[in-house]
Amino acid sequence: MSDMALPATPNQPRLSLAGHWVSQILLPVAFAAVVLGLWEGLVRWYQVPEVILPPPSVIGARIVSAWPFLLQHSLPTAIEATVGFLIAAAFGIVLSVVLVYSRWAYVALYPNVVFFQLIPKIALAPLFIVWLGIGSSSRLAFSVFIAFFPVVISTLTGLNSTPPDMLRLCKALTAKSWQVFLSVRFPYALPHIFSGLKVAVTFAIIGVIVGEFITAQAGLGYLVLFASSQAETPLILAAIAMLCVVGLVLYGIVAGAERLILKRYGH
Amino acid sequence: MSDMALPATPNQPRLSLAGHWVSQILLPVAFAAVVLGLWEGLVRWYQVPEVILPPPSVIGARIVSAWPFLLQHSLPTAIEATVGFLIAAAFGIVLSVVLVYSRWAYVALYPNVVFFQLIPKIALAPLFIVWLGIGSSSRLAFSVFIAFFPVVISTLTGLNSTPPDMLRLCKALTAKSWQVFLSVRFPYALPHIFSGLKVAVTFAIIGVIVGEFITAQAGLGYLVLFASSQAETPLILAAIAMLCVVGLVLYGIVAGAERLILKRYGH
Amino acid sequence: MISLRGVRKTYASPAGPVEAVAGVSFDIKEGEFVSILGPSGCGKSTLLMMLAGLEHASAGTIEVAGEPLTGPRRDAGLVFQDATLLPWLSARDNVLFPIKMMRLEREKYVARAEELLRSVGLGDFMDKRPRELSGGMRQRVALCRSLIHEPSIMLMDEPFSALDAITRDEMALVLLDLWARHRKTGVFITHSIREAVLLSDRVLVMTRRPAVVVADVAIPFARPRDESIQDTPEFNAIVAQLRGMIEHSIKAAA
Amino acid sequence: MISLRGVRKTYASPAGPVEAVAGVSFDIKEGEFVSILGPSGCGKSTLLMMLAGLEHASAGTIEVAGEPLTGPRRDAGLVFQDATLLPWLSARDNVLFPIKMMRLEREKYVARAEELLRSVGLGDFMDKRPRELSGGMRQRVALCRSLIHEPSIMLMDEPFSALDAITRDEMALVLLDLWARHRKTGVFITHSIREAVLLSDRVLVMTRRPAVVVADVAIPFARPRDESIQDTPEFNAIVAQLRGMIEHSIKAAA
Amino acid sequence: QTANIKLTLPWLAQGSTAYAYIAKEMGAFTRRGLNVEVSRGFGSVAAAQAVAQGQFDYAIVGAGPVILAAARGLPIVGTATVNYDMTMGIALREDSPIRTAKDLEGKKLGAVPTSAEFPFWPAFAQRAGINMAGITVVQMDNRVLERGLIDRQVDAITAIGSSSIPVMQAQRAAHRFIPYSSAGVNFYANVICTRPEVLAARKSQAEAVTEALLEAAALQLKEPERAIDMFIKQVPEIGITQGGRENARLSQGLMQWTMLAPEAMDHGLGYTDMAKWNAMTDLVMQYGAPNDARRPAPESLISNDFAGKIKLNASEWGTIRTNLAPFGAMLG
Ligand SMILES: Nc1ncnc2c1ncn2[C@@H]1O[C@H](COP(=O)(O)OP(=O)(O)OP(=O)(O)O)[C@@H](O)[C@H]1O
Ligand SMILES: Nc1ncnc2c1ncn2[C@@H]1O[C@H](COP(=O)(O)OP(=O)(O)OP(=O)(O)O)[C@@H](O)[C@H]1O
Ligand SMILES: [Mg+2]
Ligand SMILES: [Mg+2]
Repeated sequence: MSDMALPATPNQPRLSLAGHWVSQILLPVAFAAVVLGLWEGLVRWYQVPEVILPPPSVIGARIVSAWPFLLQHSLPTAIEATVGFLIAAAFGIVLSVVLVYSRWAYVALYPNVVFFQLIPKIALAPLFIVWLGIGSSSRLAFSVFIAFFPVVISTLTGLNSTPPDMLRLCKALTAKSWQVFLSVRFPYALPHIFSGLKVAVTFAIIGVIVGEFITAQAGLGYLVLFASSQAETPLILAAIAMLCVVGLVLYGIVAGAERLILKRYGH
Repeated sequence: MSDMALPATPNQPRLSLAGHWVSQILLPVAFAAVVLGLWEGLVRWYQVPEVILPPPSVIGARIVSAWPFLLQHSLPTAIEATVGFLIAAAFGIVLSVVLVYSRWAYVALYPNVVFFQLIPKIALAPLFIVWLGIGSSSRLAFSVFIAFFPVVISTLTGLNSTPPDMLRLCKALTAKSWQVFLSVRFPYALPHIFSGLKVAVTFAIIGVIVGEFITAQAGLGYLVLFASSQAETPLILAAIAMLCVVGLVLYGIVAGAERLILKRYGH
Repeated sequence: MISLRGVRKTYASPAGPVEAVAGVSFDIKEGEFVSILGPSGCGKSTLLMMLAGLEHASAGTIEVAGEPLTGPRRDAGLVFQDATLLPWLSARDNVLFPIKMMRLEREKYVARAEELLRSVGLGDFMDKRPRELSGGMRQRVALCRSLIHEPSIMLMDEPFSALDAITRDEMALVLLDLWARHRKTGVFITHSIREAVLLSDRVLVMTRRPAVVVADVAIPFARPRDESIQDTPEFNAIVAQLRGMIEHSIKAAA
Repeated sequence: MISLRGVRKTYASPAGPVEAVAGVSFDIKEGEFVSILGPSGCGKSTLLMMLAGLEHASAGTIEVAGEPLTGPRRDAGLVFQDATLLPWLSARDNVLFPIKMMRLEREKYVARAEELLRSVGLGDFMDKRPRELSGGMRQRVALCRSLIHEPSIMLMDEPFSALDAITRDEMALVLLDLWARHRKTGVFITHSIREAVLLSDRVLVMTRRPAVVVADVAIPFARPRDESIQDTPEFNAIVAQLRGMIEHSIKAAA
Repeated sequence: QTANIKLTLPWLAQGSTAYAYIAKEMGAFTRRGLNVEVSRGFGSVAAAQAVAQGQFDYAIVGAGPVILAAARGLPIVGTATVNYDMTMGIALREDSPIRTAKDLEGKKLGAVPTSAEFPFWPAFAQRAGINMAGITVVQMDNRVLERGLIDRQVDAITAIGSSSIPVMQAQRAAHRFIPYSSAGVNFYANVICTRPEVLAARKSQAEAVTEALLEAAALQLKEPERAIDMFIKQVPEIGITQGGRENARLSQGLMQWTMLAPEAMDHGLGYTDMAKWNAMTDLVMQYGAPNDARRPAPESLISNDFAGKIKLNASEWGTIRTNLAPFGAMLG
């Protein structure tokens, strides 16, 4: 272990010490490259069959050769995940607002929300198909179902984190409930809401993929399943790589929106 | 909307106002009871077939009649989830410690950890079976794989949240690295570590169940799938209910340990 | 004129009722600046909230100009320990925040807001966000905000406690100056005896919880005042007298 | 005796180098209590860290008893603004924490720890955890902790800034008393002019960043001192003089 | 005007059910004024349920699930049988020491519980005289079933031959197959079905759908290579996977091998032998159905009203038999 260093700010240890962006971007990329290189080398050396684990170069070649196809199947996945995320976000935020403004609803519902947050919801996926059929509605519903709870929990935390003195001030000024909500509570909650939304977007994708495994005729989850049925591991991994890209793009959009909005709202 | 109320502490809105534990326990339970009652009533009124959605009473009866059976299948799931969780926790904490004490490892690895945290790892589940076979080792590995990342991320946050002045004091006292770690950094990190562990335990269960969906000879995931093959929806729901119980028990154990240890460590 | 007669406040808490204020009676005259001194947790903030109409007294009456106070008073300006500015609004918009909340016409108040900011030395900072301002500057913005809707009374709950000692001294002078211009009735809660003496016409001393008023000391210095009075023997004599009273009341309670 | 000669400190930051301390030279004699006053962010903490051997000077030398300082000094006792106690240890164990970290034998120091705690009025609180103590009590524990290993120098970085005014005044007296008993060399950073004057043999005044020392004022009051000196004209005269110097240096820099 | 119709398959698009897509490609539906949307399925049992619940108008599923669904009281009815053997059986590695069904005793057997052959494993075991007590059944997902066999994680798997054999071939893993039919456990595959109310209300539409599918099945029999091309046009992902075309060809051939049955050869495509159906019902009632199930009368479940219109002549059947011989060999 190196000597104990003293971080400048508690939450960003020694990144500042590590110096420039070069090392902050180059080093992790280099590390990933080394891992891929090892993978390539070991697979080739031990002649691991392609069905078990193809080397990265084969996966790369498969991505290139199947590119238009991968792109075409990314679209439904991305769209459903986005719609699922948006619905979950809207519902989650609305429910939180209701809970924050209605004490009885809060006491009655909040523990149930936490309960659902804790249970392994993924086991319910097959039932969504039974209930809602095999169309995109069941995938959407499932994706909303699992993305919803993190939004509620973090929005509630956010809406409850307005400084009490600020609320006192508003009350003294005889502000209306909706004014306080729009001008104070909601903007104050934004950082929490966004941290919930970032979790929700990754959950929404997981929901869609699990749904696609079960029902879809298109989409990356379907492609993974289809390639599995043909035992075509390089295509499975190409589709999964694409899935990671879709996931990161959607996450990036939410994180970007967060940056913009939090800049505007000056936190 | 009720009138704007002023919470006493920002994060526990009006629970204090809502008064006694009676309302805090009774109300949510009553709400859940009302939902179940509605479910029962509607299903009976519209004569929804049992394969689609059995009423809670039928599920309850199924739980009773299949009790020894459910219990027997809960065991492997609970054991694998526990072992997976423990391995993920151990690995996660050890990796975090390495990252905190080695600046290069940190810069090289941390972004990759975050990347893995964001991607939909669930799509990789079948490959674990291909790689590690159909035994419990592949389910365990998958469960460790998805439970691992939240532990790393929150342990890192925790280990980096020691007050800098405390570290300065230790440095001035010429304390050894390991002393600082054991007496200061680690105990300070405990609240964060536990919040990571609580996420990890729910993820570990999800991992085992997804693994059981793919291959198993026992376990609640197996039971869900088996019941699906018989279109025995009451048994599916009974198994899922059992799954929730297992999930809550394991979560409760971690939360209980947290309570005990954080009491000891006075946060 | 504000009159408190036998005002009590008991909070319900999980551990049973907490008596925060136990029978307080005093008057505040129009245009008078009154400071309240007292140990931590003795009920000072509670008293201020009752004066603002934000908490109801459990017993006793509070009358403003002969009328009993029943709900929030719109004609009060509040200042808290943390400036509680909205981080996403400019200094100007923060000052205008009460106008928005009271649904008044913004245009009529913009000039006044800017005038107020200039008077506290923030003429060049009107478009800055709170995080671009120092702690003292933020608290100046909060002072301006409390005055924007021309309240008849300013209620200040330890407004300078979070500031460092030097800034705190500066802020006392800023407040002295603001008060000299606007002459609102003022109620000022503080832990600092010197600050209380420098600013006030009268200083009330409260005991530990449940609070009662144990001393009501008139401060005889002429207005306008400036910092120099702090170095006079009279000033230090009053400070010493008040310190004695506080220590006595703490010991008596223990 | 500690000698600083032309001490500078420049930090590397993403936005380029930040010069925190720009050429400081002064001496501190054995057993002397020196306060350092200066505006926020001027480099006071940096200077203290250099005195503790926790930061290296970018230029210039720091010598302790004629030896250049090269690494952390084990014979320094540190006190910070927040008490930085370990929340899970009792007051006694917190005081003994340095013993543990220095790998010394605990048994030899338990009696001393209890003695120290009693001397600051915490005889009945030795088994309490920090959260069961008030802010002032916590800071007393931190003071005891800084003395447990019999350091030759106490380095205090605004130890009372986070406390309310009344507690703060109390704490100054506690420190005065502790110092009278132990007579360590002391370096005390504060924003409060009165506190500095009450406690110190000498007060150094620093400018805005990059910091240089612009005044070095001896405080002539005899020891042992008590609070009563605060009400003397001499005391207030020195306070007024220092305030003038600080205001002057701030204006000169602006 | 054209009617919009939703049709579901039992599983992913495969050569064995390719005629649904081929019917689209050759215009057999549009010619009859039908606009059919073909969906992949997610298991026979689920597909039968989905059609009974009205999520689809028509489905192609095995006879077993049709009877099971009916036994559970779900509204379902068949219009024609396209293929005559589910090709249920036990797949083995070629080098496996297991030669006969009896040799399975004491071994590890992989199975997908949601797949159609799984419920009838006990029936096969009983009729083949296997003592099931010592056999470990490992539940597996479709995605890992064949892999598990090839990697020797299990000694044998219960499988649908037309699905599993192509997957093993694609991995160049030689196999052997013990069909359930060798012990007399035999189920019709690929029954075209719908709900009774649809059949009653839109009889001509049901007939048109059935005919279009059978027409495509006939083309598939006569021109297998062209049929694959047409299939890939409709389902491009078959073409994109490395072994996709070969997989489709194998799956198609294996399923067509089961059409060399007297029902189709003597009576025309789509014909159902009611006696065999009766026997299948018995099997389902004995092994597959839950306790509360009621035996559905064969006549209420299937008829030959729409079957037998498309016939091939003897020389055509001769050529087909020659072409399909290698597939027959694969099925043991
Ligand atoms: N909403 C509440 N419910 C229950 N008890 C309360 C509530 N608000 C305040 N108290 C209690 O009433 C007492 C007085 O509180 P208050 O805030 O008025 O004191 P204070 O004099 O302003 O203290 P400080 O100097 O620390 O600001 C305290 O013991 C506090 O815990
Ligand atoms: N590790 C560091 N890296 C870069 N800059 C630093 C670092 N530590 C301090 N600084 C900068 O050096 C300057 C002096 O900081 P320092 O903490 O010594 O000031 P200070 O006088 O103690 O201020 P305060 O009164 O607020 O405690 C500041 O501008 C600060 O931002
Ligand atoms: Mg208060
Ligand atoms: Mg400092």
